[in-house]
Amino acid sequence: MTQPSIQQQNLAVELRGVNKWYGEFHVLKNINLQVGKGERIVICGPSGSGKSTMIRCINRLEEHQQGDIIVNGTRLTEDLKKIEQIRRDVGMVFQHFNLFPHLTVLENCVLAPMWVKKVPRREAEATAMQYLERVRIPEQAKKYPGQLSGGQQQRVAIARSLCMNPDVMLFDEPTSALDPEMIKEVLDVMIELAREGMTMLCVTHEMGFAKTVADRVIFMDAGQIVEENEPHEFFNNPQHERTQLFLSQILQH
Amino acid sequence: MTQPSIQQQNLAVELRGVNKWYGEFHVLKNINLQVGKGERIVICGPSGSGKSTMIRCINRLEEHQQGDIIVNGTRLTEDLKKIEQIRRDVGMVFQHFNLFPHLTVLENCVLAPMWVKKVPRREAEATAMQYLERVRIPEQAKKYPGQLSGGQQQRVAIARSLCMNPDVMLFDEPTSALDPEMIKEVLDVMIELAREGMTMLCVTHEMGFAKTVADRVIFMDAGQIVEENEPHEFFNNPQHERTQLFLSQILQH
Amino acid sequence: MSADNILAERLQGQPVPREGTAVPERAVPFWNDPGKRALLFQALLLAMLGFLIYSVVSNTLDNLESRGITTGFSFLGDEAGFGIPLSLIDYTEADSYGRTFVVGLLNTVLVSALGIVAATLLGFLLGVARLSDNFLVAKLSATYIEIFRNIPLLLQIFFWYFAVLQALPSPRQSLELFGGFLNVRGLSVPRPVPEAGFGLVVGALVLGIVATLLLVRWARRRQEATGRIFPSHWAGAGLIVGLPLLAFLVAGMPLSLDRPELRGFNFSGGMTLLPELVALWLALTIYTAAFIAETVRGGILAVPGGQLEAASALGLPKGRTLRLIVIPQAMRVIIPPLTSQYLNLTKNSSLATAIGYPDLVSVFAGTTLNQTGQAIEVISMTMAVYLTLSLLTSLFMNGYNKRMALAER
Amino acid sequence: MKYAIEPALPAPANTVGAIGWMRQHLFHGPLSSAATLIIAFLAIYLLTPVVQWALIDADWIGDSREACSSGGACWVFIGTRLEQFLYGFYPSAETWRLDLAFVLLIALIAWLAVPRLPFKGRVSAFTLLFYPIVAYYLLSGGAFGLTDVETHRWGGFSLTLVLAVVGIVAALPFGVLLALGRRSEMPIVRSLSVVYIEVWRGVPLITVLFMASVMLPLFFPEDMSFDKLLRALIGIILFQSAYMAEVVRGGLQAIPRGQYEAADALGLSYWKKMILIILPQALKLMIPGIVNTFIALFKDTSLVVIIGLFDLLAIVQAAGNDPDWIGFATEGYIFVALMFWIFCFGMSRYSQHLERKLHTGHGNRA
Amino acid sequence: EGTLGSVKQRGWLQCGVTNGVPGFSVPDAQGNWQGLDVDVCRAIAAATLGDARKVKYIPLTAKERFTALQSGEVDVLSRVTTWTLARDAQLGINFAGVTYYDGQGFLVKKDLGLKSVKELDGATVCVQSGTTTELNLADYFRSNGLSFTPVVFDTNEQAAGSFNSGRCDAFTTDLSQAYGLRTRMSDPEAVVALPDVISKEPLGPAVRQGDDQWFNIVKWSLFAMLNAEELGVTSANADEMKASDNPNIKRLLGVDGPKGKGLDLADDWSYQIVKQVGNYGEAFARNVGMDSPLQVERGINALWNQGGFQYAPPMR
Ligand SMILES: Nc1ncnc2c1ncn2[C@@H]1O[C@H](COP(=O)(O)OP(=O)(O)OP(=O)(O)O)[C@@H](O)[C@H]1O
Ligand SMILES: Nc1ncnc2c1ncn2[C@@H]1O[C@H](COP(=O)(O)OP(=O)(O)OP(=O)(O)O)[C@@H](O)[C@H]1O
Ligand SMILES: [Mg+2]
Ligand SMILES: [Mg+2]
Repeated sequence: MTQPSIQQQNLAVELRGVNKWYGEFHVLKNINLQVGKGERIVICGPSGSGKSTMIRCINRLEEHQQGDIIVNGTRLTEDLKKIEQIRRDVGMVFQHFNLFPHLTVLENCVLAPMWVKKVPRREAEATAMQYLERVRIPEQAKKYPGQLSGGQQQRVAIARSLCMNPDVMLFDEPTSALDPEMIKEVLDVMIELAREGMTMLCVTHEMGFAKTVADRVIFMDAGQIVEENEPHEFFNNPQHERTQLFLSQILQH
Repeated sequence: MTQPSIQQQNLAVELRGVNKWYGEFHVLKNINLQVGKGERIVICGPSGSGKSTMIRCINRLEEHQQGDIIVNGTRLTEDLKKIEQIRRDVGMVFQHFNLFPHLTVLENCVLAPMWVKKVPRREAEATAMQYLERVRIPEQAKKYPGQLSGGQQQRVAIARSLCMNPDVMLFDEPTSALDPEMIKEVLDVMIELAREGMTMLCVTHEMGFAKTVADRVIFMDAGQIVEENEPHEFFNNPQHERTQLFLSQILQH
Repeated sequence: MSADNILAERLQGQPVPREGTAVPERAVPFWNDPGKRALLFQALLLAMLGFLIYSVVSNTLDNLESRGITTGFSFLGDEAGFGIPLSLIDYTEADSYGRTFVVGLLNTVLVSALGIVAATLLGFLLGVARLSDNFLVAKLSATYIEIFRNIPLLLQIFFWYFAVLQALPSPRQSLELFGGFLNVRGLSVPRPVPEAGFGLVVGALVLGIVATLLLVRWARRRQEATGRIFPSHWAGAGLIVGLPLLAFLVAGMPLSLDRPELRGFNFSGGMTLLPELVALWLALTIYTAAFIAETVRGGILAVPGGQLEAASALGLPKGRTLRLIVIPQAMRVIIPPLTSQYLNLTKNSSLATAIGYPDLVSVFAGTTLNQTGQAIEVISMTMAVYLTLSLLTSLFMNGYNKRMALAER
Repeated sequence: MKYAIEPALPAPANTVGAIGWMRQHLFHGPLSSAATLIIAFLAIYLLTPVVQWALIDADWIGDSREACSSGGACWVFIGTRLEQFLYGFYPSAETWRLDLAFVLLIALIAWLAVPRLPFKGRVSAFTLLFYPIVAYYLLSGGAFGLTDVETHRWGGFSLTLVLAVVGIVAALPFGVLLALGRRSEMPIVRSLSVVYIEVWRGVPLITVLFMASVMLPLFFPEDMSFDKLLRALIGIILFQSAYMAEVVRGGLQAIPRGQYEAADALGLSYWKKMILIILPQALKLMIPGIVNTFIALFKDTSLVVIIGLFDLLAIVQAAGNDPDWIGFATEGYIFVALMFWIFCFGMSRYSQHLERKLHTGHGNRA
Repeated sequence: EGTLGSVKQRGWLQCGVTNGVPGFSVPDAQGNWQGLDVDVCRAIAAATLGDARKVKYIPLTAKERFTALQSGEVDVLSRVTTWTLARDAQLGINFAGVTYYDGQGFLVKKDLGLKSVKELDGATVCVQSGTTTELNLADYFRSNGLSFTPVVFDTNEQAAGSFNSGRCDAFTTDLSQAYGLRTRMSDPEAVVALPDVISKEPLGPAVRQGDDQWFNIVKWSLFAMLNAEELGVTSANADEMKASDNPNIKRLLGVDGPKGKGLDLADDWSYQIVKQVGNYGEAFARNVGMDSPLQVERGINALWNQGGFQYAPPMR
């Protein structure tokens, strides 16, 4: 297994011996992962393998019980201040978008900057419009999420995260709730983001995306990282039986 | 149109000039159909064409207003005794399974034999277990329907019908509410049933199934039988424009 | 790492660590630690609550003290000195306040029980009627429901009592019906008085019930064994009614009727149904039945149409479909809201005080409270009764729901 | 090859149209036919005398009982007392204040109920925060040059409305806190909320009113005294907040978990998350529930007659005791019933309409 | 300080009255309160604030009245309340005198032809709950070996109304109220009062225990009205009478004598009572007596020197 050598001070996210249980169920088993600044990581694996759980631990939507998670040099502890700090630095995009339906697209985007970062509204709106343009839907700013298609909603969700100017972006199966024709719109935006050098951890089964932008692909099973490799190697020359099996299933369709 | 010649006395189901209206809406228009004992008929057609309505008339879940429906030589009339008789002879499997959620799988299967046919429980249970084995879920007998997957539920529904020892089985889109991997389980059971010589009328869009087992395929549109043919001819050489159009759509995916 | 290794490792999930997180390198300030913050907040809350309770209690004690009001429950032993028109146990003016509590409580139970039975019957009837195919039946039921549940219960009680029942004739001009007398003082009917030999009838009734239970069991066993179905309800009904009737005749009809007679001002003898009770009962029944009807309708509608179709397709006749498929499923949905309707009815029976039916609130929280001035004790006891009732009900409901929950994946 | 779509034939005559409808809805089998006939007969038999009494033979015009001589209903009684029924003993020169407060309330609610109108947030904030203050000064006066009208002069339908509206509006914030408490992860907060809610929901309103009227004064220092109406309102609010809490809880539960998580992921704190994200959405879902509790409370306000406040029911009943008008209690009760019914039925229809709308429209394209 | 202090500070008197008992306290169609009990409130206001109109009337049900007084919601309870030992001793209140000597009586329908309460054996009796009436009723029937069925109502109107509709054979309450309620019956002529009076019901204003100054004020406001009647001073002649030579009248009108000092009131406090409210006789006649629809005879409520019980200590 090749471990890209990254200098300690350049790490965006580091997981050291992370273990997590749901009740008695051991869901994350001794996870070690280092993500350098500007790295793009794709995480894949069968359903229930703990992919979501892992990335949700990174911005503390889930609590882990053992091990250390260090984001931008800050270690995640009980400390609310630190958690807030980390959540400000880490953006997250969900499978089901989770836009706020009672707010317009623009309001969705300026909410966190205004209330968390205390940016004046005018400034927050300017930033928001800038990001909405980047995801190519500035004309939808005044609409409500319910009036947009799934692909548009997911792009708004990405813009909303970007408005907080995060250092790291987490994506949890951002395209899996979308119809095929919408997947492309979202992937295009993500690829662009990747090209601009954003640090990204992305749970996805879109292998095309992985091949195009990922620096590393991580394969998880039963709560462990089974294999970790750069994409070309990963797809063409998987090391583990389990990976081979998984890839054979996934590449079928 | 080729009409296979079937001897009168060997007919399992016969519809003669059946007409039905929902209020002002003419939903079945002069339907004539003869199904011989042991014949397997697949019915297809666009949504709203009256397929469900037609097979639901056969066991009097719907009332028709004109024409005759004759099942096993008994003509359907208002007579409750005759309706009960026919319902005993005709089993039906629904799109949404319609299992009784408050009863276990086994209880679902023995209910009708015990209360309609007055079979002793032990005997009814023995028969039920036999059919549950045939649909390959004997181990689920003590569970409740809610604890089973869709495919398992549909197989229970088939077993439940079989427990009444019907002469004819009606299927109304039995697989259309199932996930792809479950469809196969159910179709396998149905194919086996067909092989054993059960008379079947099946509304389905599973063309693979039609090709494998059907003796005849019937195509309906706007409340009429448009075309009726043996499967090979039907798929490779549809006669009517409407049928061609329909097949072109259906075979696309 | 080989694939086998991974597999082996995967099979053994480790146990949950006992002590949780490793010791943090720097202590988190407590106001930033959600756990400690929660503790602090709750401690503050408790302190505030404690202070509130303390100040209420001390104010109350001060107030009572300065007004010279005695506290404690000793007043329950004092003589009440007022009459109560309806009592299920012996009661005279010379009995204690404690006994007025029991009398009131029993009267509450009486009107609630009567109301629950009648409202259930009427409510089920209306609920089913609202789903009838017959347009008039359905609309009649809908009209009933919409009218009666949108008018305050108190108004309905007043209406029945002051506008309807008080318009009845005086005792001298009583309407006579079926050996009973209806007048503004209520309905007086003959009271059956058992004579020697009546025990036989009671015995026959018990026998009939026991025999029915056995019969039902036997019928079930026989059906399971041979498949033959025995009409055990009809037979059971026959046994329960027939046996006592037979015994009654055989024993030479050992029952006399104590007929009400107009003597002095009122009817004496017989049984009299107080108009206050009737008005309250009517109003509670009519009002609650409207709500029960909606509950029942909801329960029946909650059984998907597919269930009926499946039963029909299996050849089950209508009656059996109802008994084996519809009722068991509908009841699961109906019973929880139904119990809360029962609870509401019981609580609503406290409106008795408005028309002088001697229920708990009227007798105990009304007259007794006034005569003794022991507001705190009396109101607390009254509230405790209703509270206990509702706790028991929700306990029952939780148990029921747990038992009845449909198994799901 | 083309196939011909057969023309749709008209349905057999006896299955459609008026005859078909009657066959299906009135005479579907012998049992149904019998029911139809019996009900039709009873309706005619019972309704005729009622209509005769209430409408045809009724007296409508006049100003004393002499006008009621025809043997039908005496609506003159209602007519001459209408002002009292609506305003209680409120000085007649000042009743415009009640009208104004009421019209203002209706206007605000209408604004909120009509989907098209803008500024929903600001209008609802005004309704919940400032309207009560405006209404308070309008009703009780004592400032801005309005004469002081003591609460014991309030009565009739306006008092009914005051009790119900204040009861609901004031109970809402408590209900929200209690509901949040009940869903809290802090065990003490949770159990206190549960106890509070279950206790109030377990006792009849009447004992709560008794408590408010006879026990409440004992709980406060001797020199503190409350107006009787205020005490009744305190009782109603304590009671109602428990019911409100359950409505709010239902609304909160209907908000998908993703909304909480998205708010967390953006770094919003608990209260910001609740106030900016969760409650605005939940409130919308709660409206039918709030309307339903409002209906229940609206009906229940009639109980204040038992502690001696003159709401609509009480004042009509008292008027029926007037020697000039003895014997017209039935008309009075019918009038009260009609007033309550119109309001309750209207509101319940509205809440059903909302429920349907939420049911179908939730999460869809607006 | 004390009740007087708070009344003065507030600028009005809070007086607990009934929800409406004709002749004693009843709001007219404009919501203005009238009645004998109301006049007591007005007298106290005239004495303490110099203006009989400065009263806020708080209508109370029988149930609420004592708590309302105890909790300070009202300064004085002037609400047809019977003076009993238990109330004086256990409820933390003091009665300040008797405004009306009442007794509990019975109303029955004339056509029954009854002559005495003793003939009511087995009768149904309508009564208001939570009053001494209810207890007296039970006591009286029990001690006379009679049986009866009580039907208990929240208010006297309901009890009277139910009696009127025939729910009961008899209606019992204090006679003063019985007369008032009788006027509201569908046929007042068909209803008679039985001659028996089964209890003593001295009705009077009550105050909280422990404020002796206030107790005195209420007591002497009432006495001032009685003394005025005894001395022939009325609201009409009060000003002329100031010039009277009678030392008693001089003291009554505050020209001479102890004046208001001991009570911490203005010197003309009793003059104000007489001037603005009138003397006891005037109040009686206006509210319950011959000038009113109730037409109650003075009877035992006449002054002591005219064969009644009303007697006030001298003002000196
Ligand atoms: N709140 C929870 N309580 C208990 N078990 C949980 C909980 N959330 C998830 N799990 C379990 O933890 C395991 C890992 O879940 P996770 O959602 O991380 O999987 P995943 O790899 O993201 O799968 P998918 O591809 O289906 O999203 C699963 O077995 C799941 O059942
Ligand atoms: N109860 C009913 N009342 C009125 N119209 C009905 C009723 N049930 C079905 N229809 C109409 O009758 C037509 C035929 O319905 P049917 O369910 O038989 O179609 P189908 O061929 O089974 O369609 P699908 O493939 O969608 O199941 C449709 O247009 C439908 O809208
Ligand atoms: Mg996942
Ligand atoms: Mg269909």
